[in-house]
Formats: sequence, C-alpha cells, structure tokens
Amino acid sequence: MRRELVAAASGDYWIGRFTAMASPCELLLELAEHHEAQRLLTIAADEAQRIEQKYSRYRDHNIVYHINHATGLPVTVDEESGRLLDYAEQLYRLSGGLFDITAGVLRKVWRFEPGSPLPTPGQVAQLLRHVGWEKVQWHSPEITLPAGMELDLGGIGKEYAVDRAAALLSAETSASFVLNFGGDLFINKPRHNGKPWQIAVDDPTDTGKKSAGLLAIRSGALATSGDARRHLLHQGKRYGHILDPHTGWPVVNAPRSITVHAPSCMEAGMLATLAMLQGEGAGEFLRAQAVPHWIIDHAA
Amino acid sequence: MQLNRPQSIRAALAAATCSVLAHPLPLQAQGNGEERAWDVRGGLLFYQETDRIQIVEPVINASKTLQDGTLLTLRGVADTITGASPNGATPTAVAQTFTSPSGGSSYTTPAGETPLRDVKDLRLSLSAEWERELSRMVRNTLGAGISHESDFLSLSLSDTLKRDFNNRQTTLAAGLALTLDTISAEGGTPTELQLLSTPAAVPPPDAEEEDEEEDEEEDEDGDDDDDGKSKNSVELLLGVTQILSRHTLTQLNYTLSVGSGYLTDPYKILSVVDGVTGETLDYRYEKRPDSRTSQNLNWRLNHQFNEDVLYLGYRFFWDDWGLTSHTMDVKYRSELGNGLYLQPHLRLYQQSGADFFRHSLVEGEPLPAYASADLRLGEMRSTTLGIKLGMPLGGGEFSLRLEQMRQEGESHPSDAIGIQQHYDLYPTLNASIIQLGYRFTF
Amino acid sequence: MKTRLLLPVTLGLLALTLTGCSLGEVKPWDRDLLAQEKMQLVVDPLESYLDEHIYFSKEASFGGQGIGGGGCGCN
Amino acid sequence: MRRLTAQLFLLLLAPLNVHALDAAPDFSLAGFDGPITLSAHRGKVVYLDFWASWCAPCRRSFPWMNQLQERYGDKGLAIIAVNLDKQRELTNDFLSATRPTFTIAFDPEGSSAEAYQVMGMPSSYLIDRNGKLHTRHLGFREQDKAALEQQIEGLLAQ
Repeated sequence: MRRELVAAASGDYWIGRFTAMASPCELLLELAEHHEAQRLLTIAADEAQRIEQKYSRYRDHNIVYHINHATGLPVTVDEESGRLLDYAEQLYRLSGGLFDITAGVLRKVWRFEPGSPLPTPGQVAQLLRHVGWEKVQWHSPEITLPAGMELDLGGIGKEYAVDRAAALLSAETSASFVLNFGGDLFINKPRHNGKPWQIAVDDPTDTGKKSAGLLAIRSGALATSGDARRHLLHQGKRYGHILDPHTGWPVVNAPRSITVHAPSCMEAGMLATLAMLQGEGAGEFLRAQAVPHWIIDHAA
Repeated sequence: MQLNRPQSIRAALAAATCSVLAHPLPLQAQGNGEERAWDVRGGLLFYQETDRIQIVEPVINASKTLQDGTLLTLRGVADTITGASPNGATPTAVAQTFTSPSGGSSYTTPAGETPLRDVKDLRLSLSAEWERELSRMVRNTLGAGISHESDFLSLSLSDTLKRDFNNRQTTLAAGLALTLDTISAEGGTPTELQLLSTPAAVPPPDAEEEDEEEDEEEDEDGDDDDDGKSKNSVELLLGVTQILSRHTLTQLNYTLSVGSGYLTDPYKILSVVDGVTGETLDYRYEKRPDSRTSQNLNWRLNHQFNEDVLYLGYRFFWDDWGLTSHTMDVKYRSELGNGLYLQPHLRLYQQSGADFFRHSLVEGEPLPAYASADLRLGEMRSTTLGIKLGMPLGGGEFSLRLEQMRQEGESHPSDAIGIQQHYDLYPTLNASIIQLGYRFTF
Repeated sequence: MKTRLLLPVTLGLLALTLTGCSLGEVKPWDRDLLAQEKMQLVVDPLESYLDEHIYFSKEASFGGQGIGGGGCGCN
Repeated sequence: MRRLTAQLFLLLLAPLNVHALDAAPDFSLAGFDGPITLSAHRGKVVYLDFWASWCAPCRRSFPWMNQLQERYGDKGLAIIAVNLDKQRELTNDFLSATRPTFTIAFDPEGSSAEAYQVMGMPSSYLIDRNGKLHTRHLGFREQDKAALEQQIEGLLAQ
C-alpha cells in the first residue's frame, strides 16, 4: 500500500495519504515532526488495512468470507466481529429493519453503473428471500446464516475503521488531527491556535470538483451518505444506491447527500444512512434527532 | 416507512457505538520502547576425552534488570561426569589391583597401562548475583553459590565493588570471596600417605592425633558417622579496567587466593617402587600441604577493527606449592554480515610442576612431608584450538563452538626409575569440546 | 613470595591507571563501540564459565578473571 | 502562612539559583524537518537531553520524556533530545521502538555535547525561558524523575 507524507502548503501540518477500502484516505496532522507524522500515518494506515482485510466482502478467507460460505453451518467469530454483529443487530432493531447487513445480496441485480439495466421485479423478489436479519441465528459467538444469504459489513466498516484508527492515534499523540477515510472523518480536537478545521463538503452535482460549502469543525466526526458517486439513471429517473431491504428497491425521493456531525464516525454514518432510508422524510428525521446535519437535496 | 420511536434512536445509537468501540485496542500500538525483561542464555557442553572422562553439561544463565535498576543474574548447571581418570599410580609389568580405604570396592588395571579409576558423578550448581548501583560511579556485585556432588559440597559468597574514574574511562575493582567446601570421599577419607596395603579399616581417632593433622579435625564433630573433610578459601581481587581508545579496552586483574584445610585429593595415590628396578611394591595415598596461597595477574585487551574484534589475554599464575604457569588466549571475532560471525580461538598453557609432585615414592626412603603423583600438578603444556560460529536464529542468537584440546607432559622423565623408563608416565590427553548455545530475551 | 610480588603488582596497576589518564580522552558520546556487547570483557558468561570449569579441572592453575562462583570437587 | 513558608523556601534556595547562570550555548543541528536551534526556543523552558542509541538508560528515559511532553508541552516546555550516534541506522531502530513525541536533533560530530561538556550518557540540561543554563543532570535513574519534574515545574512557573 502506497503511503505518502507531504507538508501542507501552509507548512504547519502534515498530510499523509494512502488508499484503503477503495477510498482515498488522508491524515492531517498538526505540530508533529516528520518522523512522528510518519509513525502516526503508519498506525492509521495499518489499522485501516487491518479492518479492510478482516471485513471486506471482496477478500477471500476473512471472517466475512467464512460466514458467507458456511452453507448453513454455524461459524464462531472473534470478539471484535462479535461486537460488530451485535451492533448490526441493534441497528436492525432500531431502524425497524431498514438497516440490514444481509441486504448486500441485492447488489447482484442492482448495478449502479451508467447504462446498467434495471432488474425485473421477479429478479428482485427472488433475491429478497435471502434478505432479512431475522433469518440469521446470532448467538454470540456463533452465527448461522441460511444458505444463500450473505453478510455485508460495508455499511459500517469504513466508519468503524475511522473510529478505531482515530482512537489509536489519540492514544499516541496529543497533536490535533483530521482522519479522513473517503469522506468519513474524525477530528480529535481544535487546531493548536484554537481554531476549527475547515472541511469542504463535496457537491454531488459536480463531484470532486465543486465544493458545496465549508464546514468548520472543532472536534467529532462527519459522515456522508449520498448517491453522489453511485447512482443509476434510467429513463430520466435517478435511482440512488440506498436500497430498502423491505422492497428490494432504491429508496424513493431521498436527498442527494446527507452529512451528519456526531461524536463518533459510526454514529454519524448510521444517522446519515438511516436518514437516507427515510427518503423524503430525511430532513424531518434528522431534525427530530437534533444532530447537526447538512442535506443537499435532489432538486438539482 | 417510519422508524420506531425516532427520538430515541440517537441515544440508543450512541450507546451501541460506545459498546462496539470499547473493544480493546490491538497490541501493535502499545509499543513504548520498554526493554525486555529477561535475558536468557542456554548452553549445552559436551566434553569428551579420548578413553577418559566424558562430561555432558547443560547450563542456563538468566538475567533481569529489576525495577530499581538492580541486575539479577541466576545460573543453574547440571553436569554429568562419566569415565575414568588416572589414579596416580605408574604403569607396571603386572596387573594392578586397587582397593578403596574401607575395602568396599576394588578395580584392576592390566599390565603396562596407566591405572585409571572410574569416575561417575552428577553435579548440580546454582548461583545468583545482584549487581546494583550504589551511586553513579560505584557499583556493587553480590554473589552466592551452592554446588553439590555426591562427595562434595561447596558454598560461596562474594562481593565486588567497582568504581569509575576519569569520566568513566577507568574502573577500579576490589572484591572478596569466601568459599567453604566439604569433601566426603566415596568409601571414606583415607589417611594421607597411608599405605593401601594397610588393613582396610577406618583408623581410630587417636591414631590420627599422631599424624600432624590438627586443623581439619576441628571441623568434624563426630567423624564416625560423617567422614567429611573441609577446606575453605578466601579470594581477593584488585583490578583496573581502562578505556584506551574508542576501539580499545584493557583490563588488568590481580587475584590472591588463600586456601586451607583438606587440599588433598582423596582418590589419588602414588606407587611405592623399588629404588633400583622401579617395580611397584605398594601404594600410598597422596598428601598435599594444608594451605595454598596462589596469585594471578591477568591481562586482557579487546580491540575492534571495523566490526571485527580481537581478544587477547595473558595470565601469570604462581603459588607457594612451587607452581607457575603462563596462559595465552587469543580470539578473533570475524563479522560475516547479517549478525553472523566466526571466531577462531587459540589457547596456550604451560605450567611448571608443584614442588611435591613425583611419579612415585621409593621404598625404604624416608617419607616426604607431601607427595602427589596427580599429573595435573606435574609439569605440562596444553594447547586448545577452536572455532565458534554465532548467528541470529528465530529472534535469538545461536552459537556453536568446537574445540580440540591437547595436554602433554614429559612421558619419559629423567627421574623415572628402572622399568618406569619403559612406560609413558605422562600420557597425552586429547579432548574435544562441543558447545551449543542459544540466547534470547523475553 | 607473596610480599615480594605484591609490590610490583601494585605498582603495575598504578602505572596502568596513570598511563590511562595521559591517553587521549574517549568522550562519553564516543563509547558506541565500547558499549557493544562484543566489546565487553566477558562477552559470553556461559562460555567463560564452562571454560573456567574445564581448565580448573584439568590444570593446576585457577582463577584470574574474577572471584567467587564456587568450586567443584574435580580438583 | 503557607505562602510565607513557600517564600522562605524559595529564599533559601535562591542563592543556589540566582548566580552562576550561564547562557546555554546555542547550536544549530539537523532535525527531521530542518535545522534545530536553541535560540528558536527562547521564551520556552528547554529540557535538553543528550543521548545515543547504544545507551541503555537513554532508552529508559524516552517514555518518561514522552510523558513530560504530554504534561508540559503546552505549558511552555520544549524537549530537545540531541542524538550523538555516529551512524543513523541504529538510531532509527531506537526511534521506532521508543516513538518520541518531542524534538530530535542529530549531532554525529558531538560538537554540541562538547559545548555542554557532557560527562556521561545520558546527560540533560534545563534551560530557562531566558536561555540561561539552570541545572545539569547526569544519567537517568527512576528515582531522579520526581526531582527533575519539580525543577521543570519551577522553571515553568517563573
């Protein structure tokens, strides 16, 4: 994994870059020497890589692979995975079944690439039989998945990696830092001059180039859920990549992008995802949760 | 689709997140540069003399720096000795039979051969050392040890003080050690210079009063049930270590040892021969003085050339038994890269004999005050040639040492009497040393 | 013999110390090589111990490097 | 009353501290990110440490200096640890094992150690906010920590 470390133009912090979980990742570090910055970058990148290797659906022979290929047999998981499964289960209950880590199989028919055809209702119904956490037997530390079902921790993995790596960094340094894994980020404390970090929010209408605005964040996490990068245009209709596990179809009328600020990246990410699953009700949902948030609507 | 109780989600989520993130951090991030606690060296020595003694000796040496900075070193040794060792009698034209003082055992040596006595023992030894800083420039090392064999027990205590001078370029050392040994010879301790042909019985206590043996008898409370003899020694060390350059270090040590008590080897005898023919008529147990003062001057120098290191050593030893010896020791550690090294070794040793060393006693001549035919007290020289290989292995360091030792004395000395001239009175001794070592920290 | 030789020994030690003083100083931060384990006077305590044990049991001389450590019944 | 005793205590100590405060020799040494000078730290209390990778007590002092940095770093203490190794390889191993959070400077020639008349390894010097040499300390032992911290706190309070 390529890891580079450069000084910021202003010279008062370091920027470390690497790629993990198919996302560009960066670490902004204030007031640390080069070798110290290098060391902290290694810690963050190692942790990202560790979590990616352990939970990526795209890698063979990790815990997710074993669970998904157990053909109906129970699999015993380690403590860390157990906690993540507990977490997923709680989210499933809290969301009334909207957040479901077994919904990943729907991706077999939903391809969010330009020009991809829409699946037929029959195809979707076929796959829906393999969706539903309630069909999973989870009695820590043992999980049994009915054959044909699959787990996908992609919905929480990146946020979890941010929180974990941020915790490791916090234990190692007192310097202010921003840890950003593909738009999900964590800030431990204000900059040394007492000022907040300025975070640019991507404008989904012109992703990567235009900024929808600057957020001033003193500490805590930001996570964004949206279809900026993954969506499907079909006969003039825009299908976001958030699928409703009850219907097997994308959520209708969801905002283009939702950014939430919360103490941890997992909370921010879950709130953004849950809001997205509310479709038109996203704004209302977030206001009811009384969390700082930024919505970019679909009315573009 | 509406969520259940939307207001409570944030709080429940916070609680759930907190619990998932409470998972302990992986160890990789915990490194804080602390030193490892134990430094352990394990070794196994095989010592094999041609047709003589064989020793298998496992040793373990473990040291640890304690919280207060004290360095604690512990050592455990177990050595198994088997084989045969010369008993001091000279070869003769007929087979010879030897019996222990109590008559419990006997063995026979064929004609023309150097009489050997079977040896078999297990020695267990434990020792500990505490080295601590008394002040920034002064260190103290306290040591204690115990060693046990079926016929021998040794207890020792030592204390060494080292002080640095000249910005730590010079270190002076002074030390004192005390050793107490108890010997309980197998089959009973023989009376010194007693004839082997004397009826095999433990001599009555008053018979010993006639001999000039006062000192060591005090150590025996009841010599009937315990035939133990004792000896003790006091050692003194004065040393100076000097840094000569960034590459060179030297040390000069002077040691003085004063031993007293039963210094005789209870298993060694002398042949009593006819003054003309040299034929063996009888045997007597040996007798050594009951005190020995010996001194050493030991010089060492370590010099580093571009990673390689030359180790030089020279020792001069002398004592009041009339013995002097010179020992030269050279090692050269050649670094081969990647932690691999090869270290050739040469040791040269030469000693003069003790004043009372003689191959035999002559029948009819007055008995000398002291006499021993122990070849180790005779004039001889010894050469050791060896090589050691060291390499990193599995996180530790492995070493293998192979050495060959050759000890030779005067086979046909000018004082050989009669038929003795036909025999090799100082058979050359060849021994192989194989040492395996592994060192690791945890 | 003891007293006759003690004097030159002491003088020798003293002389060495004094020449040590007059030699160029090796600064504390220049002791990197001397701090290496292979530059210690006893590099391998185990090997030294075993050698001392072997030669003590085979020769009439003993000691010189250090003191204490206990003996064995082999001589 | 407590204040009075504190003042008395300071007065008693004063004669030891007031005079004979030499200016700490300045230096310019290579650091990870450009040169490190003492003069750039004027206004801060500087804990100047001389160390080498082959020195065992130096290794023990690093976790403690990390603690110092954490505790006093934002209160005006700067820690500069001058490495006196001749070769960099061992230094890197040492640094990756000890992970210092303070400033490291490199002086393979030992010129700064010469200027400070370093007597042993490690040696540390406390320099006050005005660049005056306050105390020197030789070696590193667990029992020295408390006294050193007290001195640092004292200088930070000035």
